[in-house]
Amino acid sequence: MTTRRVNDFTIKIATVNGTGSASANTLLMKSIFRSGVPVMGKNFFPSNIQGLPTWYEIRVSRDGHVARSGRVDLMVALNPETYARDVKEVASGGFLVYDSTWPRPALLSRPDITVIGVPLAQMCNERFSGVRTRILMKNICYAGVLAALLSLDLERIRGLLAETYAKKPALVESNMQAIQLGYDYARQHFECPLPLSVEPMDRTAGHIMIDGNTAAALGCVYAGATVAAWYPITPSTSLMDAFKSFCDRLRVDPETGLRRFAFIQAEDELAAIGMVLGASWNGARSFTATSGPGISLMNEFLGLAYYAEVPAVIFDIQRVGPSTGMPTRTQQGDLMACAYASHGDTRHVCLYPANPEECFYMAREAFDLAERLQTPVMVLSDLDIGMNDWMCPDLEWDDAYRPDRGKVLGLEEILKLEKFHRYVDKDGDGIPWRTLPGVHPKAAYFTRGSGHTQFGAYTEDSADYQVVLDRLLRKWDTAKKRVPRPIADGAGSELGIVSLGSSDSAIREALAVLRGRGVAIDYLRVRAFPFGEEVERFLAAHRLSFVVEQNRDAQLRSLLTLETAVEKAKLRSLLHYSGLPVSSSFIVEGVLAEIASPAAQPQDIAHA
Amino acid sequence: MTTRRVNDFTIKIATVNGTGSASANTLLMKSIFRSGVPVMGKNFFPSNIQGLPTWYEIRVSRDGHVARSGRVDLMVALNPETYARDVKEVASGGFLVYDSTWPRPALLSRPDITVIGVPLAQMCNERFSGVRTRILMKNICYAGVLAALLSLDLERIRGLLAETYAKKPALVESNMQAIQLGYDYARQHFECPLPLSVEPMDRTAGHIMIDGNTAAALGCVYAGATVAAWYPITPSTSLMDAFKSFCDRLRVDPETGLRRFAFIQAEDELAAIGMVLGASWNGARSFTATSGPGISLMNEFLGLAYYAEVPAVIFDIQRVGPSTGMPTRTQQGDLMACAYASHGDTRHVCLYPANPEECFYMAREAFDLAERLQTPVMVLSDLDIGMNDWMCPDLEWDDAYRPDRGKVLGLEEILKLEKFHRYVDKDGDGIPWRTLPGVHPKAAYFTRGSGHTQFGAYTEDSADYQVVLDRLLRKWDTAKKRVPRPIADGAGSELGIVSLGSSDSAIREALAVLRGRGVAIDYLRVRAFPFGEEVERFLAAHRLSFVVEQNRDAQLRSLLTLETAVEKAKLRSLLHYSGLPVSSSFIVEGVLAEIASPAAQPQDIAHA
Amino acid sequence: MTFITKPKVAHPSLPRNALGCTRRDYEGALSTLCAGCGHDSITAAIVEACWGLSLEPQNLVKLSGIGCSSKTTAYFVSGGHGFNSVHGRMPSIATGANAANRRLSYIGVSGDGDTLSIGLGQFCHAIRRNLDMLYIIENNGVYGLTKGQFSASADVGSKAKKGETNLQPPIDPVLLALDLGATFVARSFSGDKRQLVPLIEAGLRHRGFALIDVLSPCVTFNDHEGSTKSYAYTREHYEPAVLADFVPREREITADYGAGEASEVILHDGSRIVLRKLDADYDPGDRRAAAARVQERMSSGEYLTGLIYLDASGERPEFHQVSRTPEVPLNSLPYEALTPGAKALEKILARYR
Amino acid sequence: MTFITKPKVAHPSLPRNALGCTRRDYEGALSTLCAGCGHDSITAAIVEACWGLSLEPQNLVKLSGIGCSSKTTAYFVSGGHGFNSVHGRMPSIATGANAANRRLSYIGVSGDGDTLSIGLGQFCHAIRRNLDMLYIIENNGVYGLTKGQFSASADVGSKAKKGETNLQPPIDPVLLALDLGATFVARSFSGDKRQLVPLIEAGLRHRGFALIDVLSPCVTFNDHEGSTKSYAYTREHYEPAVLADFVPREREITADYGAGEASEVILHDGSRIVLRKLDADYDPGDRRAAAARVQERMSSGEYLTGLIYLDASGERPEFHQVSRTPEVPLNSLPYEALTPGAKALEKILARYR
Ligand SMILES: Cc1ncc(C[n+]2csc(CCOP(=O)(O)OP(=O)(O)O)c2C)c(N)n1
Ligand SMILES: Cc1ncc(C[n+]2csc(CCOP(=O)(O)OP(=O)(O)O)c2C)c(N)n1
Ligand code: SF4
Ligand code: SF4
Ligand SMILES: [Mg+2]
Ligand SMILES: [Mg+2]
Repeated sequence: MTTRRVNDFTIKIATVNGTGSASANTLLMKSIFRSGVPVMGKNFFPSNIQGLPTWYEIRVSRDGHVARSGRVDLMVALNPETYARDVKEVASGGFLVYDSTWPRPALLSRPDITVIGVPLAQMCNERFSGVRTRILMKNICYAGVLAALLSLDLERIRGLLAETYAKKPALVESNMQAIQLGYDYARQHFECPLPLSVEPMDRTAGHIMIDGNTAAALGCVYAGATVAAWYPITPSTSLMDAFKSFCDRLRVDPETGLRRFAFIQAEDELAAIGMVLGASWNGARSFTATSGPGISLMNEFLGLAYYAEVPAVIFDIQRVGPSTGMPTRTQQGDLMACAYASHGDTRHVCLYPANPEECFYMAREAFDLAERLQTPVMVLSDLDIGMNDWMCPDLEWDDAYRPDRGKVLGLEEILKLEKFHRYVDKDGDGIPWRTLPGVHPKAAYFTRGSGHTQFGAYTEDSADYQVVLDRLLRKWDTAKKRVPRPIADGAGSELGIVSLGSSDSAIREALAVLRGRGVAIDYLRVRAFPFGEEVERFLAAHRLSFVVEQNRDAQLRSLLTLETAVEKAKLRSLLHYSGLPVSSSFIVEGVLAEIASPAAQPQDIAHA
Repeated sequence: MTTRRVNDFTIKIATVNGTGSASANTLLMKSIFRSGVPVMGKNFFPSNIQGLPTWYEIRVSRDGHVARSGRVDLMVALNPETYARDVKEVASGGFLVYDSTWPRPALLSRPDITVIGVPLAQMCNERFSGVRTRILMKNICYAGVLAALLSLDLERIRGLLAETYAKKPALVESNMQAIQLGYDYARQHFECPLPLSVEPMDRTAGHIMIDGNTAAALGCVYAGATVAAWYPITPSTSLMDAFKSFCDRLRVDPETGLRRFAFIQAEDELAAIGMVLGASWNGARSFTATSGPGISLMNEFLGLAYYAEVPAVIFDIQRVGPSTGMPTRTQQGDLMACAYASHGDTRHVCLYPANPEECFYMAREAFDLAERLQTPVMVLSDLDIGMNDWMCPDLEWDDAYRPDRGKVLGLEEILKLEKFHRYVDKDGDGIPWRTLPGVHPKAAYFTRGSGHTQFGAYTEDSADYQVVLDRLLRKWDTAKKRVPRPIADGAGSELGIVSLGSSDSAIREALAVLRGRGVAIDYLRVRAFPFGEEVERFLAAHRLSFVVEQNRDAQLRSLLTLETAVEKAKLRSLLHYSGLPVSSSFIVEGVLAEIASPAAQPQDIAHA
Repeated sequence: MTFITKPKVAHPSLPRNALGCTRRDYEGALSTLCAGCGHDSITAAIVEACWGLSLEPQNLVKLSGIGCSSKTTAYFVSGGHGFNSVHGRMPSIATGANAANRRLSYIGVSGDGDTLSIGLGQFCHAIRRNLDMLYIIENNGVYGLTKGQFSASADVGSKAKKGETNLQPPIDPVLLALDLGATFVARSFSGDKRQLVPLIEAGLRHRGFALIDVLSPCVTFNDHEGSTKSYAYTREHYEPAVLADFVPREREITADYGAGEASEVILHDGSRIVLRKLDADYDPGDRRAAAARVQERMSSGEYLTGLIYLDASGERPEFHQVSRTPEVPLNSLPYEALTPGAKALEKILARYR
Repeated sequence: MTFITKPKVAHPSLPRNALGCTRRDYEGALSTLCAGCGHDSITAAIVEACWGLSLEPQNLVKLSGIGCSSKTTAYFVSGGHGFNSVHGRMPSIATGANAANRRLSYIGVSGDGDTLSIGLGQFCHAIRRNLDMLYIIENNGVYGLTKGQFSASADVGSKAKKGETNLQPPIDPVLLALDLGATFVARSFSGDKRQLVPLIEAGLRHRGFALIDVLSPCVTFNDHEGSTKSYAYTREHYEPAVLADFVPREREITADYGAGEASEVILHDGSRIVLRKLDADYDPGDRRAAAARVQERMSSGEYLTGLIYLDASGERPEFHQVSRTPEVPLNSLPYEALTPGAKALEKILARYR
């Protein structure tokens, strides 16, 4: 028999994309959220438009753990094509719901789980007419089944539907009918609720459920970005869509219909980054969003921006590489590609948000830094953060915020100057002053990616060239002090975990588990490249640090190795690169395996 | 008074480009070479077509040192625009030749050097007519002056001219007239030869003077490359030009005029690498040549080639970055950009030739490796190697050589197979078997940069994806054993120098100097990435290794840090990134400064 | 995407071509496109054409970029090698592949996004090189795979699913190809197999660059009212100008054509294209007139279809003629024909002494 | 390349424009191009035009890619900001810059390599967007800076300095621009300042994308006999079709035109272009006819020059009209006009609960 797991279990729903199950899944997830229970939803969808396997994982966690748990307690197996693997995945003692309209003997192969058959298709075919409607209804009907099995509040579900279909009330009714159908069937045929169930709490107040791309887009709106240029690519597209729709709502003059933003669908990524550079150079806050292939295509322009010192903000919503890879799976595989993008001696400021909340704040930060440092700033999110709904504390905004436009000379300052020199290090921080076109002829300068003196003139002279190149390193040192600081947790253990980005939630859960089992271990989450003082100190203070990241080649470990003083032997990699978000159990097991092994001595393994 | 320096001095000639001095310089350099004296010529030219300062350095070295010495013994200052700096550069006790047609009091500011005025323009204006002819003749006339001052053999010079202008004998005469003019004037007015002079030796037999791009092109011809696709960019253009002209001579059917090669000027670098991949995939040996900006543009395709396992050979003739940088200056600045090109987890085989001789052999090696390993192979030469004339041992060819086409299944093997699977690791070395289009339907497979199983099918499944990604790491391990081994010099010291590519000649001279001064120091020249066993051993065996390279960011040191077990503290950087080839004195001084300093302890300085 | 491989059991009664193959032998993996997608009809037409030509499957090389359209190369002729490259850069892969082996047939399948946005430069330059390949654009006016953004072929005034109206003029691949000197330019509609199949056959046999722009509605993102690339609109505003029947060398012309109704063009391999002009005025051999007519129809919202322009004269050299490469494919030349040998090296070095 | 900065001491007798500036005030750094390079003449024409328009130097933004031609932005109007970007990608820089500040004048200078090879895609898309800028191609048929390779505008049969003959048809930017809907299309010759200067003036004032393709001989690599882009050839095969006089709003039309000889077009800012057609038949307001004429002349080896096509109707919206951005440049909007503020955030968040 299964133990009761109130507010602490994982549901996985296996369907086919393009058939309407997405709304049912969101409905379930949100109704749990609204009952005050922490929840997370992760969507594993195929890179096509219709007809292929797709999964949705809902983790209900009274303790607020929003990473993948690594186990499935209740499987809703609605896709015959994936039955075999779906059945396998259910944890012993777990449950499986399937459409019993057709007999599925294969599903009965697991005596250790409880199989629940509901004739979804049959019920819907009887109740509804029209092929399309029947399919759609079947795919909402299971929400009713789960509502009964997990004891979700039907009224809350109706409320959510009413919000979604505010403009199409008829849809609310038909959907509710389907849900009721499932609900009633389940209650009539099975003991409800299951040992897995949801009981209202109040742990979601002051929180929202939002995806990282939406949050980042909102951050761009609030940062005052006006020129957005991009080329569509999964999983970055929704960031741009969200920016546009926020601006359509918030930045259009109601009287004139004029838009206080420019939104440009470029012909490709080379053009997109070119547009961002042109706009930033000309004094607008400008950004683009892309994914790995786009970063590769932007390499040449990124080098120009670094060397000619043009601000720019680039969101890289990472997906699985190399090459086209798996466009709808997640990875942290572009760390090196972004940090050192382009030929020659280049290096770029990178920010690493861990969740949608940080996407929001770091978007703003990225613009401030880019203008402050006059260099491209890349925000490395990923598909998991960007496209999944995460529970976050409410986003906050201080109306006192004003954009930091960095060292831009205004007309009055220009008039006072005898002569303007673009690349001179007046302030000793490696950051020169810039001017904008259209202000005054005296302030005009010539921007070029070819060799230039500190005065902005073309040069092929070694010394002149080096003056600029060396100053760029001083600017880099300044950057170290300006970028977001890392976040540390725990104190004084000799073991540490170092990580970044979306691995955070899994790590925080793993820490709880490990500490629960008596493993004293600290945690540092790096939030930006270059690394600063605190990263150095953490690494120095720990005998052994596990570097947890989601790629094959230990890219964060590489950056730490190169850009801090740490001895390599003190870094141990835990690498997860399956394309699914890392789970807490992966980390727990990885750490335990290492410290349990007789060779618990640090050793150099680049690819664990 | 100057000491006599027979066959051991450096001449520098300052002129303006597009005025014909290039032929005079080559003439001088070659006539020294033909008198059996080791010599090197380095051209420092501007990135324009006509009218800007240009310098040519000729180092005469009886000991065979072909790096820049770092000193100038005789300056031929013919460009008024650069007089000021040219005068400064002459070593104390040295000489300066200038055109005394006009008074140049500024040139007389150095009492410690001997200034030699020759009225070049005046003499040529008197003797020749026509503006263009006069300029050209003035710029050959100084060759005669130098011939007298250094005691070069006039007959040898005439012989060289006769070879150059075999088809235009009139030019031989007019040029000789100008040379004689200078020669006679010098002998009449100055004591000839100077304490600097050339005396015939026999140290150049069995050697040629060739630039690296020509040698690389020849290597491609001999390797059997048939499809060359490129987009013009300095300093890679001459490689492609040479390939074409060799093929025009050696690969055209005299009867039909048909060409056994395809030479495609692509519309840009993205297209060039695409063409190379298409051709290689289809079974032709194919290559491209480019420089930094081209590498940046090729990033996306390089990732595809890595992941889809398509052979390709790419020559990167490095120039000064970042961005457009200084197109006519040299650097080793693309080491990181090439090693890890493209987003996601990628890594590429790189070869590092040190001189034209190696360009030749490594070109061949690159094709063999690319097909053997089914992956792009990048040959990182640079402007110094590629465009300057180097003295090299005669290139040798073994007619027994046959291209190693790697694991390509032929028709008979295919017929025997039950089924063909593209990405299965049959042999345990990480290298799968491939087939070519047009052979048999059973052997057809689908090449893609998206996620694929080892059987070549599309996948979004974690396990299937990882099987392939993990095998690629096994292939990487195989590559370590297959790439050219490093070259080690010296044994048993506790100090070492590690370097690569064109820094070699300067280092070898520096070693001689250092050892002469009692500094015991070993040397390892890395010739390929990934690094193998021997690199590991060298690093492990030395207490401190100086990493000498020509870039700002210590890119070789970074690669060594990441890809070997060496402790970072054991690596000390000596970085030269002025755009001029590193000189031996830079290295000598760098090493001496370090070992003399009280803090001779290794410390971690990323940017010395 | 090939989660499932189609079973290939040929029913004995299925018709067989000269190689003894049934249509089944020219199929590929199961399509994963949306039900009703125009692209699937084009796939079917390609299968039909390859079968009809009795092409040896291994002699077909299938090339594509990225997009729903570009995926389709996996769905036909599984016996031919496929190269699904990166977005917009298929023409360069095709150029290299063709340079290496001129004996195979090259078919490139691309989308309007893949060709006219990110890939515009490579597309134009492949035409300029007169690369010997058949290039099919599966043109739906949107980016299908990334969920419905306008592509550069979207017409002014056409509405996105989300309601946005396009205000930028379309780039028309047919006009572009005419301007750039393409030697075979056609347009068709995924729903018109009778027109499309012979065009594909002829395009595969044409020596030089053959473009077929196929209007191919995207049922998911661009098949609504107001879209000029919808099934409804396309069916109505579709004006066939010149119908083409393709007759391989091996076959006789069997159809009966009325007097003056049809003219015949002989391709370099002896195959024939029988042209039937629906409008006596139209001359598919006159590049400028063709362009003018296309523009004229376009300005009244019509798509001129059929074999719009053909230059079978062979006067414009194709890529290998320009390169003067031998008939034997470069990838088959023995090494002995490529290496100058050790002796020659001696001579070469003499110049560098 | 600016090793040397030109001394700018204006002689008191030099003529001054409405701003009180002499031509000197519109000059830039000393050119480092080859003596006699066509590009330098174009630079001079730009200086003349900017002076003639009394442009405030700081209101001119100069954009370019890479090449000898692209270097020239450093050689005029040193009081305006310049952005010498990367090879072939200037149009995207221009698009972003223009998006940020619509009030400035944008002049892009490019080469035939920069525009028609590596930059072809961006060039076409800038036209499609009807970006408000003047785009000058300094067209010499070769890659000057990399020493004389053929560019995509080299004519069939033209010979390289090394003797190689080009066999590929040229890509003609004028035809391309006409096809893609450009609203101002002109061609001229670097040696014809009288024709060129008013074209530049008009192009700068035109709202939308103005293209001037200027034949500009490369004396070093492509000025020999047999080159269709040489001074000799260009001078001879140069057919002015429509001469344009440009008259800024602030000025009266002073020249006397014979009856029926000239027609006038009023630009959006009130300036006028007086068109003098050398051939009564020619209609520079008819896009298709213009294209036909260009092609016709081209096939007999002639370059049609002058203002080949002009759409001053303003019917085709330029980039900002499509984007519906306000008159106030985006880069000047105060932050208060951009941030929704803390209160609005509360409401937004409500949707995510
Ligand atoms: C470099 C790069 N940028 C963007 C993408 C994302 N992407 C995939 S397909 C596509 C557009 C496809 O449109 P189209 O070619 O018209 O094909 P369709 O899906 O409409 O058939 C885009 C933008 C990508 N794969 N690679
Ligand atoms: C990415 C890149 N590829 C190649 C080059 C080398 N390059 C510099 S200028 C040029 C061609 C210039 O030709 P064009 O635009 O016609 O200008 P011109 O010199 O003839 O005026 C090339 C290929 C480069 N700078 N960047
Ligand atoms: S999204 Fe459109 S183009 Fe893509 S498969 Fe579906 S119908 Fe076809
Ligand atoms: S090479 Fe040609 S284009 Fe370049 S500056 Fe000289 S003449 Fe002009
Ligand atoms: Mg499309
Ligand atoms: Mg040019």
